Amino acid sequence: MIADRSIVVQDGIRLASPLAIIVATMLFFGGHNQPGGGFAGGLVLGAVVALRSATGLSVPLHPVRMMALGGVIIGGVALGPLVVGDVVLDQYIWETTLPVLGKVKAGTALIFDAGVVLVVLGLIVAMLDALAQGGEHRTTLRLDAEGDREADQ
Amino acid sequence: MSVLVGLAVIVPLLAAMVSLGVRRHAFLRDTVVLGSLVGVTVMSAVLLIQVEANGSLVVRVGGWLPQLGIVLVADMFAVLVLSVAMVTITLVEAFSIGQRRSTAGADPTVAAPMLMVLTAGVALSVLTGDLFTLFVAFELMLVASYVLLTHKGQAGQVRSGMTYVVINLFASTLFLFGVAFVYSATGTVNLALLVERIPELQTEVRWGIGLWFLVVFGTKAAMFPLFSWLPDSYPTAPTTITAVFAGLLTKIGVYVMIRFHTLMSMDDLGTVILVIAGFTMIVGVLGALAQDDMKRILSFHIVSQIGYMLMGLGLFSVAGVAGAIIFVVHQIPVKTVLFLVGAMVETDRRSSALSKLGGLVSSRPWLAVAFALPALSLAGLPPFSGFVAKLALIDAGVEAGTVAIVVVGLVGSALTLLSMVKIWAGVFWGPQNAPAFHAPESEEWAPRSATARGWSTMSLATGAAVALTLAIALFAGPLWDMSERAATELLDGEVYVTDVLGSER
Amino acid sequence: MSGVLILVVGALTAIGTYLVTSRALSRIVLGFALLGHAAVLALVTAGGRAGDPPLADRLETSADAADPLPQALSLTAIVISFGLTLFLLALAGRQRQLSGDDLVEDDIEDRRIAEHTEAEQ
Amino acid sequence: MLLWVVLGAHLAGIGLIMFAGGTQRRLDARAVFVVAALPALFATGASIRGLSQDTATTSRVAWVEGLDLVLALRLDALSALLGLIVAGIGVLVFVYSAGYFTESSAGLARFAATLSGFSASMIGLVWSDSIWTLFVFWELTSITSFLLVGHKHVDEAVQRSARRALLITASGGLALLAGLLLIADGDTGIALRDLEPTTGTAATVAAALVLIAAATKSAQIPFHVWLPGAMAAPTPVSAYLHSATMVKAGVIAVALFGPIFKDTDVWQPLGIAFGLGSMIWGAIGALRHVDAKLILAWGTISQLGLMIAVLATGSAKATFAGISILVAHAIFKAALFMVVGEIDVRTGTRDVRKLGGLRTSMPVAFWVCVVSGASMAGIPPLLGFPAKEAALEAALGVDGWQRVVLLVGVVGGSVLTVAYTTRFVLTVFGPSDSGEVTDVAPRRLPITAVTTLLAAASIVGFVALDWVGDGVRSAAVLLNPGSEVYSLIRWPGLKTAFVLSMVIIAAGIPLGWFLSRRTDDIPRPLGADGADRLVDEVLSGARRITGRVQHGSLPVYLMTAVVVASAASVPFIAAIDVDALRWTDGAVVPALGVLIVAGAIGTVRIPGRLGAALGLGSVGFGMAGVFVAQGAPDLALTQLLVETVVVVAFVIGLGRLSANFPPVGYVWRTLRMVVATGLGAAVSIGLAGAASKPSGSAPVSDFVDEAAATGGGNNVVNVILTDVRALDTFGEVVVLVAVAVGIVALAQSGRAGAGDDTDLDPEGADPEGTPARSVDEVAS
Repeated sequence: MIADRSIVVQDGIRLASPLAIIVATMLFFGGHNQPGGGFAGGLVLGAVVALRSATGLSVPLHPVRMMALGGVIIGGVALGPLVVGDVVLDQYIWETTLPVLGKVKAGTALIFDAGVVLVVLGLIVAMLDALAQGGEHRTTLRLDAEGDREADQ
Repeated sequence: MSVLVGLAVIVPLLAAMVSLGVRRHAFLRDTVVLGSLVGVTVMSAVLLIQVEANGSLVVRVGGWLPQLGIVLVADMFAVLVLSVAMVTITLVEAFSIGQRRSTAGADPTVAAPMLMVLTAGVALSVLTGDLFTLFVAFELMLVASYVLLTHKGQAGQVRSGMTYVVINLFASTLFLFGVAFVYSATGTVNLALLVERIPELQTEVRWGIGLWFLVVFGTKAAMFPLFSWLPDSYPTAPTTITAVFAGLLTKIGVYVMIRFHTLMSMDDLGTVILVIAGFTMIVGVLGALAQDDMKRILSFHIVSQIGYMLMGLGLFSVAGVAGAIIFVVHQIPVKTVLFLVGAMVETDRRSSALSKLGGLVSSRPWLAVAFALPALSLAGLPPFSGFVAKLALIDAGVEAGTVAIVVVGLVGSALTLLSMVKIWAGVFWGPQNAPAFHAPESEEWAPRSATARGWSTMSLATGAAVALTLAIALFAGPLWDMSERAATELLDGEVYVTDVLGSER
Repeated sequence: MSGVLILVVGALTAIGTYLVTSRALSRIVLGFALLGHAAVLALVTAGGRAGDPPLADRLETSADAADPLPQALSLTAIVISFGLTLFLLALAGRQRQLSGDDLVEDDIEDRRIAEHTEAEQ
Repeated sequence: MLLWVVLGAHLAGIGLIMFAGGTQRRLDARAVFVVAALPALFATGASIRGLSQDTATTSRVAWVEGLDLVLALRLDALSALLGLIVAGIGVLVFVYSAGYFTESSAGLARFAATLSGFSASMIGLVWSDSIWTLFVFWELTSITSFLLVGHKHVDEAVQRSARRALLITASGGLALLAGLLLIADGDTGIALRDLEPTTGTAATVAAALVLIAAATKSAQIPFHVWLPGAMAAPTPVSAYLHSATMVKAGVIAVALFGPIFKDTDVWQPLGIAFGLGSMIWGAIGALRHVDAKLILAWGTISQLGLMIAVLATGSAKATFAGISILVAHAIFKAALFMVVGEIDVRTGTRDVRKLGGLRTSMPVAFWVCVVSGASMAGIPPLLGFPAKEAALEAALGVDGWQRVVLLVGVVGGSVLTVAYTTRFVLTVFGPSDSGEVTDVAPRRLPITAVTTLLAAASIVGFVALDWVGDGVRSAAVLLNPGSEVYSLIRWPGLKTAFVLSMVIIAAGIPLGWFLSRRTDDIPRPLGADGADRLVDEVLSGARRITGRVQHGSLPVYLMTAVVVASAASVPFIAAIDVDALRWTDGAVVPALGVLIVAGAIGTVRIPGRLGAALGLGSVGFGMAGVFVAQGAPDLALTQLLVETVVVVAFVIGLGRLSANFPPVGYVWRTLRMVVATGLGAAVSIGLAGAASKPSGSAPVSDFVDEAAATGGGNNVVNVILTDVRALDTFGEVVVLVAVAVGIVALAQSGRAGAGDDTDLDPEGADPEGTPARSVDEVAS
C-alpha cells in the first residue's frame, strides 16, 4: 500500500495538490466546450484527496453532507425554471465579456456541474473512509460518522 | 398542470438530498420526508384526476424535442400506478416513524433518505418516456434498495444482500446490452419513436428485443425462472423495508414490462409470456407453501402473484392487459399491508417464524382483522380487491379461450388460500406461545408509553393501509374503467405516439 | 458497426460472466467491472461508425461527428457501474469482516428446506 | 334500499360487538348475543314483510360495471321464504348461544361477530339477484364458516377441520366462479330470475362446474368429508351453518340454476348421482357413528342428498317438493342439533355409548327430540311427513330411467333415515346397559325455550299446512311456473306415495332398533383423512419442488439468468446480415481489442488478486484507447479516471485478503465457461443482428447543431449530460450519493460490530437506536 509516510512523499503531494486542483478546475470549466466536465473534475479532486489521506494529510470532512449539498444544488437547478414558469431542467445562458478571458458564456449547466463535482468528491472521500476503516488509515482519516456526530454535539 | 409531472420526479430526488443533509435531525428529516411524500401523493392524485378528464400530459424535460431529449409522459397507466404507489410509500413511512424504537426497524438516518431515492426511482420509472432514463430510474430504485437492505450490516442481510445486489447488477448489465440492441436497430431510445420504428424491424430482431427485455424486466419482476433471488433477500431486510420492496419493486418491473411489450406490439410473444406466467404462479405459491416463516411465505407470494399479472399481459387483449393493470394496482397496497402486519407481529412477538407464534387472534384481534382482509384479497376472494382483479383476468382468459392458463390460475388461487390459512393458523390461531424475547431485558421496550405511542402510530398506518385496500375494492368500478382505458391506449400505441410527438412528426 | 468491437464485447461479456458466477466476491467485483466495460462498449458500438469527436467548434460538418448520444449514455452508465462496483466492494469488505472471507454463502433457509427434502428421499 | 340497510345493520352490529365486547369491558359477556340478534331480527321482519307482498322489492348497485359486476338484491316469494329461514333461525341461534356459552367462555365477542357476519352473508346469498352477488356471498359464507369451525383454535385437530372445510368449499367456489363466468359470457344474462335456458358445450361445462360447486357446499359425496369435521365448531354453529342454512346454499344453487341447465346432458345424471349417492352413504354414516353430533351431521349429508336429487330432476313437482323438504329440514335439524348441544353442555359428553336414560333427566329435550326426529323420519302428524310425501310423489312423477333410480334411492335412503333417527333417539334417551347418566347440570332457559319453539314449529307447520304450502308454492313458482298446481297435503289418502311412506316407516324402525343394540367401535373417519392427506401431500410436494427450484446458491441463480438471457438472443441469429457489418473503423482498434481481451483473460488467469487488478487496469486503458479511436474523448478521459479509482479501491479494499482466489472444481468451472461463452456469443449475436437492418437513424447532426445553438456549449457530449439529458445525470448523481450512504452505513456497522471495539456503543450501527432518544425526537 501507499502507506509510506515519508516526508518526501508528503511534500510531493503537498506540492501536487494545487496543481491537481488547477487541472480539476480546467476540466470543470472547460467541460462544456472540450472534453472534461464535472465528473472528470471531481474525480481528479478526489484523487488528490485520496493521495492526501494515504499520506496522512488533512482531507475534507462530512462527505455525506457534501454530497447532499451537491444533490440539492442540482435539484435547485432542476426546479428553478419551474418558478418562472418554464419546463423542468430548462437551461439559461448568460454571455458577458470579462477583462482577461474575453467573451465568456456561462449557463445553469455550470451550476449543475458544480453539484456533480461535490457529489463525486464526496463519494471518493466516503469510499476511502469506508474501505480503509479498521485498517491503518483509521487514525489519519477523520470519518464521516464521527465527524458528523461531533458536529451534532 | 404538466408542471406536476416534473415535480413528481424532482421533488423526491430533492427531498432525498435535503433529508440526507439533515439526516441526524429527526424532526427536520421526518418533516422533509413525510411532507414531500404527502406532497407527491397529492400531486399524483391531481394528475390522476387531470389525466382522467383531459388525457395524457407530456413534459419535455429542458424543453428539448423528443427526438433529442427526455420526455416524461403521464398517461392513464402511469398516473394510476403512480398514485397507488405514492399513497403506499407514504403510509409505510408513517409506519416506520412509529416503529423506530424496535431493533427490527431500519436506521432512519439511512432509511428515510433512501426511501426518498426509491420513491424518485419509482416515480421516474413510471413517468419516463425514454428507455435509457428508465435504466437510470431502475438504478435509483435498486441502489436505494441495496442500501436499505444491507445498511444494518447484519450477517443475514449481507449474505442475502449479495445475492440481491449481484443478480440485479447482472440484470442491469443486460439492460444496457438491451439499450445497445435497441439503439443500433432504431437509432433512438425514445419510447414513442420506438413505437413507430420497432414494428418496422425484421421480425426476428423484434422478437430478439422483446425476449431480451422480457429477461431484463422479468428479473426485476421476479418471474420464473429468474425469481429465486427475491425470497432469499426480501425477508432479511427490516420488515418495513420489505413492505416497500414487496409492494413496489417487482410491480414496477411488471409495469415496465406491460408498458414496453404492449406499446412495442410484441403480441407474438404472448404464448411465451403465458407459459412463463403459469410457471410463475405455481412455482411461487408452492414455494410459499413450503416455508415456515411468515415473511418468507409472503415473499414467495410476491412471485406467484407476478404470474397473474404476466398472464394478463400475455393475453395481449384489452381485457387481459386491463386485468393485469388492475392486478398491479391492487397488489401494491395489499402486499405492503401484509408485510406491515408482519412487522407488527414481529414487533409484538419478536419473531416471524410460525413455530414461535400463535394465538394472536385472542391477544391482538384487530391485528387479525388487519391481516385477514388483505390476505383474503390476496387469495382473490370476494368482495375484496383481489377478487375483482382475479375475475378480470380469468374472464379475459375465458374470453380468449386459453383454458390452460385459466385452470392454472384457479388452482394457483386455491393454493394461495391454503398458504394464507397456513399463516393464519400459525400466527393467529393456536396456543399463545411465549415471546421469544423478554421485554424487560431489551431496553428499547422499557419506556412503556413510548412503546404504546409507537404502537398506535403503527396501528394507525396499518389501518389506513387496510382502508386503502378496501377503498380499491369499493372503487373497483372507476378503477376498472381507468385500467381498461389505459390498456386500450397501450395496445393502440398510436395514442402514445401522438401524445408525445405531437405535431412535430 | 465494427465487427471487431462486436467480438470484443462478446469476449468481455463471456469473461465477465465467468467471473461473476464465481463464489468469491472479489472475483464477482472484477466480473462486473468487465461486464460494465462490455456494456459501455456495446453502447458505443451501437452508435455506429467511428467519427470525429463531437466538439461543435472543431467539426467541419456536423455529419462527420461520431454519434454523441451513445457517448453520453455510456458516460452515465460508466459512472453508475463505477458507483455500484464501489458498493459491492464495501459489501465484500463487510462480508469478510463477518465471516473471515468474502465467499458468497448459500441461503440458510433454502438449504434447510432442500436438505429436508433430500433427507426424505 | 331496505335490503342494504338490513345488511348494513349486521355490519354495524359486528362493529359494536368488536368494540364493546373486547377483552376489557365485559359487563355480561353474553350480552354480545343480544346485540347480534337484533340485526337478524330486523332481517326476519324484512323477510316476513317480503312474504306478504305480491311484488318483488329489488335493489341494484353497480360495483364494477365494466365487468358486469352488479350487486343486486331481490326480495320476492322465494328469497323471502329462504330469508325467513336464515334470519329466523339466526335469531334463535343467537338466543340459544346465550344459553350455550357460559360467561367465562373465551372469545365470545369474536364468536358473536363472526356468526353475525355469517348471518349477513347467508341472508345476502338467499336475497341475491345476480350471479355475482350470489358468488360474493357464497364465498363469504365459506370464509365465515372457516372462522367459526376454527373457533376453538387452540386444538390442532380443530384447525385441520377448519382448513379442510375451507379448502373444499373454496375449491368449489372456484368451480362456481368458472361456471358463472361461462354463464356470464353466454347470452343468458346475469339476473338470477331471468336466466335463459342454454345448451351446448359451454353450457354443459358450466352445468358440471355449478353442480360440483353445489356438491362441495352441500357436502355431497365425494366432497362431503369436510362436514363431519366441521362438527368441531361450537354447537350453535353446527345447528345454524352446518344443518339449517349454509349447507343449503348448494341446494339453493341447484334450484336456481336448474331452469337454465336442465336441458344439458350432464345436469340431471350428475345431480341425481350426487344426491342419491350422498343420501344413501350419508345415512349409512349416520348409522355407524357413536358421536350424537356426528350422527346428525351424516344425517344432514343424507337429507341434502335427497334435496339435490329431487331438485336436479327439474320437474315442477320436484321443485315444489325440494323446497318443501328444505323448509322442513331447516326446522327439525336445527332443533336436533341444539338438543345435542344441550346434552353436551349438561352432561359433558356426546358419545351415545355413554349416554342413555336421559328421558327422565332431560324430559324437555327428549320430547323435542322425539317430535323433531319424527318429523325427520317423515312420520305424521309433523311437517316432515307431507314434505317427504311430496318427494315421493315427485319421484313417482318423473319418466324414464330417472323414475326407477330415484324411487329406489329415495325409498332406500328414507328407510335408513328412519333407522338412524330411531337409533339416535333410543341410544340417547332410552335405557342403557352402561348405566344412566346421572350427573346432569341444570336446565338453561334460553336453550329450552328455543328448542321447544322449534319442535313446536314442526307441529304447527303440519297444523297450518295450507299456509306453509302456500309459501312454498309461491316460492317454487318463481323457479318453475308449473309448480302452481301443487300443495302440501295433510292426508293424501291411500295413494302409492302414502303406502310407500308407511312401508318406509315400518321397515326403518325395527332396523334402527336393531342397530341401536350394536355399538361398535368408532369407525374410521370416512374420507376425511384422505382429504387431509391430499393437503399434506400438496404441502410436502411443495417442499420437494421448492427444495429443487430454490437452491439458495447465488452462482446457480446467476447461471440460470445467464442461460435464459442467452436463449433470448436466439432470434437475432436469423437477422444477422454480414454485409451490413464492417470489420473495423481503423487499424488501431483491432490492436486495442487484443489488448483488452488479453487483459480480461489476465484477470482470470493470473492467480493473485493484485494481478487480477492489473489485468482489469489494462482492460480499462485499452478501452480508453478504443474510445479515442471511435471519437469519444470524454469517454476516454472518464474511463481512465474511473479505472484508476476502481483499481486503487480494489487493492485497498481487498488488500488484506488472502492473496489468491480460492480453487474451484473442474466440472463446475467448465460449466461456467460454457455458459459464460454462451452469453458472450449471445451479446455479439444480438449486436450484429440488431445492427443489420436498422429502421431509423440517429439524429447526429441535430445534436451537434442544437448543442452549439441552444445548449450553449461546443462539447456536445457535455451538453447532452448537463442539459439535454440532465435528468439522467441527476439520477446518476443521486445513485452515487446513495452508494456513498450505503458504504458509510456498512462501514459504521462494521465498526460497531467489530467486537473488540468496546469503546463504541453497541447500538452504534443505529445512531438513533436508543429508544429514549428517538422518542424525544419524535415528541419534539
